[in-house]
Amino acid sequence: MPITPVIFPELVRALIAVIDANADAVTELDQAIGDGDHVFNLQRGLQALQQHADEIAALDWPQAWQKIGMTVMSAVGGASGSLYATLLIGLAKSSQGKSLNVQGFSEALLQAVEAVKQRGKADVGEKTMLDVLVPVAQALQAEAAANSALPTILARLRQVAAEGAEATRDMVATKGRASFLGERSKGHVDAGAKTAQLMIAAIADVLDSAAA
Amino acid sequence: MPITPVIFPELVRALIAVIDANADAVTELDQAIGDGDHVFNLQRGLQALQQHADEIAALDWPQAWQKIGMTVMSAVGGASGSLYATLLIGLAKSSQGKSLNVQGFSEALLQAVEAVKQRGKADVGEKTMLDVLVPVAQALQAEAAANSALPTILARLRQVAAEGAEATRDMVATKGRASFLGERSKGHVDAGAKTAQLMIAAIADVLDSAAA
Amino acid sequence: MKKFIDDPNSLLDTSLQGFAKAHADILELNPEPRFVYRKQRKSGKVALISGGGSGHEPLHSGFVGFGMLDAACPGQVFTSPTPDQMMAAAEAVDGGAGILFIVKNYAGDVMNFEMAGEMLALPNASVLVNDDISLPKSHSIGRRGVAGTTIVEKIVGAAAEAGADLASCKALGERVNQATASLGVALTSCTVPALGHPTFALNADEMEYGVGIHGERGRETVKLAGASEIVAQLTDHIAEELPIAPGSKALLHVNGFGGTPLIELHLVYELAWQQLTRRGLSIQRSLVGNFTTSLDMAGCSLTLTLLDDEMVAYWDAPVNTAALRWGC
Amino acid sequence: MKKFIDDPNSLLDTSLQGFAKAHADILELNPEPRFVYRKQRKSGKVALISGGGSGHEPLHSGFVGFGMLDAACPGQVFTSPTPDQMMAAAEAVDGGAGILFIVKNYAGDVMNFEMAGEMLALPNASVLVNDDISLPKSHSIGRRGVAGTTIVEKIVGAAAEAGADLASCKALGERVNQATASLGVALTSCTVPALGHPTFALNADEMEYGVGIHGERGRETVKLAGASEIVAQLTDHIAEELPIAPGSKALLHVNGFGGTPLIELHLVYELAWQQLTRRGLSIQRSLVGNFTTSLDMAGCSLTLTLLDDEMVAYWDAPVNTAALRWGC
Ligand SMILES: Nc1ncnc2c1ncn2[C@@H]1O[C@H](COP(=O)(O)OP(=O)(O)O)[C@@H](O)[C@H]1O
Ligand SMILES: Nc1ncnc2c1ncn2[C@@H]1O[C@H](COP(=O)(O)OP(=O)(O)O)[C@@H](O)[C@H]1O
Ligand SMILES: [Mg+2]
Ligand SMILES: [Mg+2]
Ligand SMILES: [Mg+2]
Ligand SMILES: [Mg+2]
Repeated sequence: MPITPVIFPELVRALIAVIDANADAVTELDQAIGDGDHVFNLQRGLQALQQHADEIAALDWPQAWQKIGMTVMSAVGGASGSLYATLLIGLAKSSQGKSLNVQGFSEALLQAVEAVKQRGKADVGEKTMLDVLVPVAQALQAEAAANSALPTILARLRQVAAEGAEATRDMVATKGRASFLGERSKGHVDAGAKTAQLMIAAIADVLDSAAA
Repeated sequence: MPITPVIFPELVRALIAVIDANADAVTELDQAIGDGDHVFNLQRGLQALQQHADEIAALDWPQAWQKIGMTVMSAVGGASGSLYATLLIGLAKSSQGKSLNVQGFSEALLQAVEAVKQRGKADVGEKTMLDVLVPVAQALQAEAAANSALPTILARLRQVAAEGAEATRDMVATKGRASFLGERSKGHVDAGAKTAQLMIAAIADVLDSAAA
Repeated sequence: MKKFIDDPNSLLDTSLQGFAKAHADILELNPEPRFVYRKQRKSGKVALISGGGSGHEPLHSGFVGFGMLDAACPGQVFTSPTPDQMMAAAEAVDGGAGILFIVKNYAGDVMNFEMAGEMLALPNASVLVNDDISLPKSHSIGRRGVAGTTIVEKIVGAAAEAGADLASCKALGERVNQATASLGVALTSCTVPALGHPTFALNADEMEYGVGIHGERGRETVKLAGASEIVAQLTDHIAEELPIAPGSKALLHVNGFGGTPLIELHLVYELAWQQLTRRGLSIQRSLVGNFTTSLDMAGCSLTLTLLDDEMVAYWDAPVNTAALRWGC
Repeated sequence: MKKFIDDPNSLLDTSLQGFAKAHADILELNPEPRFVYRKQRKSGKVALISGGGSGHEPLHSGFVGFGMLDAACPGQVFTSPTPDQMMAAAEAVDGGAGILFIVKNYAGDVMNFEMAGEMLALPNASVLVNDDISLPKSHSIGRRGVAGTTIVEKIVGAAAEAGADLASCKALGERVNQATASLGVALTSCTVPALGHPTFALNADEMEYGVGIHGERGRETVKLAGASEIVAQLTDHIAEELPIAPGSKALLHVNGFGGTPLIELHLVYELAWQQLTRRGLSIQRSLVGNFTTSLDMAGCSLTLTLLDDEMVAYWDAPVNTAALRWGC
């Protein structure tokens, strides 16, 4: 049974729930080495998405991603706003005309993550959300190539995301606000990596139950 | 042996010492119900007097008081600056042509205190330095009339001053900054009354030893 | 104490030197006795002089210049200046048409300006500003002068510039003062440099309602409330004081005490505008910012001036000072 | 949290409404998407647009008006605005000669302005301001834009008003940016309204040296020092960055972060003036006050711009904005 944007309202609810539940912890991270607004930025974006959720549920994936991306772009602001907008608008572009099975989606995602790298002039190892997004996209591609079952794939993505977020702890930030602190940025998980991980896990949970 | 302005440098040293020694306690009082600058105001005035002390020592009393008053007027500022300037310039005026025995001085002082009342549009019972100055001037007059010996007079003035200052504790201020607090001004001794008392006691000490 | 300072005793003089350098096009500093005075003077003009304790900047030295004050006499922090400053300033800026002292109603200021006026050999008068309504009109020493001072100084400054004589300037100043009411709240006290710690402590959920501008306690300590509630109370109290009729024209001044950001002051302005407009008032002019400060105190005051046409014209007239400038 | 606020979510919009009312003679507010724009526009003129997170007021909305910005796009507190704001602002103020975005170098600002520039159907360019020398030139994402932004916006604003084309405006902006170096210290952090408590804590005897404008920690935490010592360090570091020759002309800008009183800022100005003059610099223009703030943060920065004659002329040119006004 293919997953369509009909699932979007449920996804947004799950994302809102996971960000709200972890708000204080994430804010503490962004305050320690950033400016403390990351959670509010995401919450603003997710609220905006919730307002458009039904409308989005009626679209096909490329159209849905475009609409999600534009909504995020206009609601979030900050570094994470432009990066997630780039990711989602990138997905709209790269999924155009592709058959959206796991294989097709994983290719589209890799391209979209590539767009994020370019927008942020960043790559893995710089203590950003890319330390989660890049390994997750790569793992998805590997699992798709291996034709793994959905639950296996999702379990793997959860794990890779968690490892990616945790790996940022000992990194010295070279991108984003935390880079201003140089060596002082060490010892804290990156807020954007953490929320990327939380959202990926939440999405995986929704897809798990949808498939079950 | 008549007391001449030759004693002035010693008086100023004693005043500086007593204000410095009580600076924190008085500042606390002026902070509680005023604005906390009273000690600094007096210190500025006393420093200025110290600079002119030798010059003043060479004058006669009316000239000395005029010079002291003008120096205080230009150095202190605030309510206490204009009031002490008025007192001292008042003394210069009211002592003119008087023979400055205890009797003559007590009359001059009463007139000068009258000028302070007019300048401040205030009287005893309003929780100000007048609650010390007025009873002290009155006590001096009474002792002068009774022909008391100097040590007796000075002891009486010390006592009256201490009572006057202490009496301000339970008053509601109706003049000066403390009046803005209305009932909230109760429970604290007035800073200006306290310093008036301290300075009178210090002057009495100097005169006691001078006479001894 | 978290301040940029070397020594509390030299703070004022060094700061005034910097101020005079930064605004050398419009004013000069006389270091001893201390006063700041207008560079371009005009003979035949009433000379306006104000002054008061320092720590309220830009008041008053920031208002020296064309169309406003001729001189300002800064005292030590929160301490009124001395008569010799006022007299020397008067002699320096006298234009032959008399001196008008604009004095905030505090015992120290009043008495020191009074002594200066008595000793000065030039014709002089004074306007007493007492716009703070936190105290009853019947208060034993009268109400305090606070942020309304800026309005009085601007309007009378324009009148003097336009050639009004001493009596008219005094009468106009008193009329503006009569038409002006201010009320403020403090969220924190402030730290006087010579003391090095806040004048009083407030709990995190408290504020002082009805404060003056010296970091002292106000009329009462109350629970901290939301901005709308605070502004509703302030505007209610102000509206009780002034004869507001539907269609009355007014100037609304939101004054920050120094530690409150502009984003909040503009929020307060919007809320006050809504409250007052609802009462039928027409807000014709506005001034939002830090003008009459209390060092680093967080808080703000509302000032409302009921305007007549003459006041509007003088408010709009050109002014060129460090802190207020328009029309030239 | 000691703030005048009802709800952190409505703070920005209500505040902007008040700001627009208080300055209705020079600007208008477009509520959705949020931008503030000049009332009197001029066709054939390059349109200057800036923006950034809120909490730095008066930057940037206080610089909208004749001779400076055509529009400002305020983001949430300390959060960059979004591309739709910039695009809508551009369309509103386009004069047919192209759009110049003035962007402070922060990842969020840069990327959001970049997206707007890519999507915008109008010719556009941008100037990146990176005057903060607390980070090495080689820093991985480059230096931050701080208080020097005001200088860039004023000078380029005057050039655009005088008819300079898009390429010249961009080149001039980059030249001013090159000639500008800033460095700041924070004595306290600040409290972001949505958070309700200070971003970081500093001991009573500590300060942050080399800070940005978001209440975050700086290059290093050091012992609090006297003003002279702090200013000497700041001017030393700035002098290492700029090619100061004896007789070089400069503009000295002392910028307060919001919580530091003017009396201290003028003290800092005097001390910096003395330090820099001793190095043979000729301080020709100055700006002292709270222009690029961090909410209620106590602290200040020094900004030095080496001036050429063209820059001086543009700096002196008339400007009529909420926060800077002269010559008109
Ligand atoms: N150049 C970049 N590339 C990738 N991710 C970045 C980049 N800059 C910042 N980020 C991510 O964005 C997060 C911060 O987002 P947010 O707090 O919403 O914005 P801002 O940094 O503008 O306040 C960081 O924790 C980091 O993960
Ligand atoms: N009208 C007045 N008459 C008499 N004494 C007064 C009057 N006003 C104030 N004082 C005295 O002055 C003292 C305050 O002096 P000071 O702190 O130096 O000046 P300021 O009140 O201007 O800060 C008060 O404690 C009180 O004793
Ligand atoms: Mg952030
Ligand atoms: Mg006092
Ligand atoms: Mg005082
Ligand atoms: Mg941010």
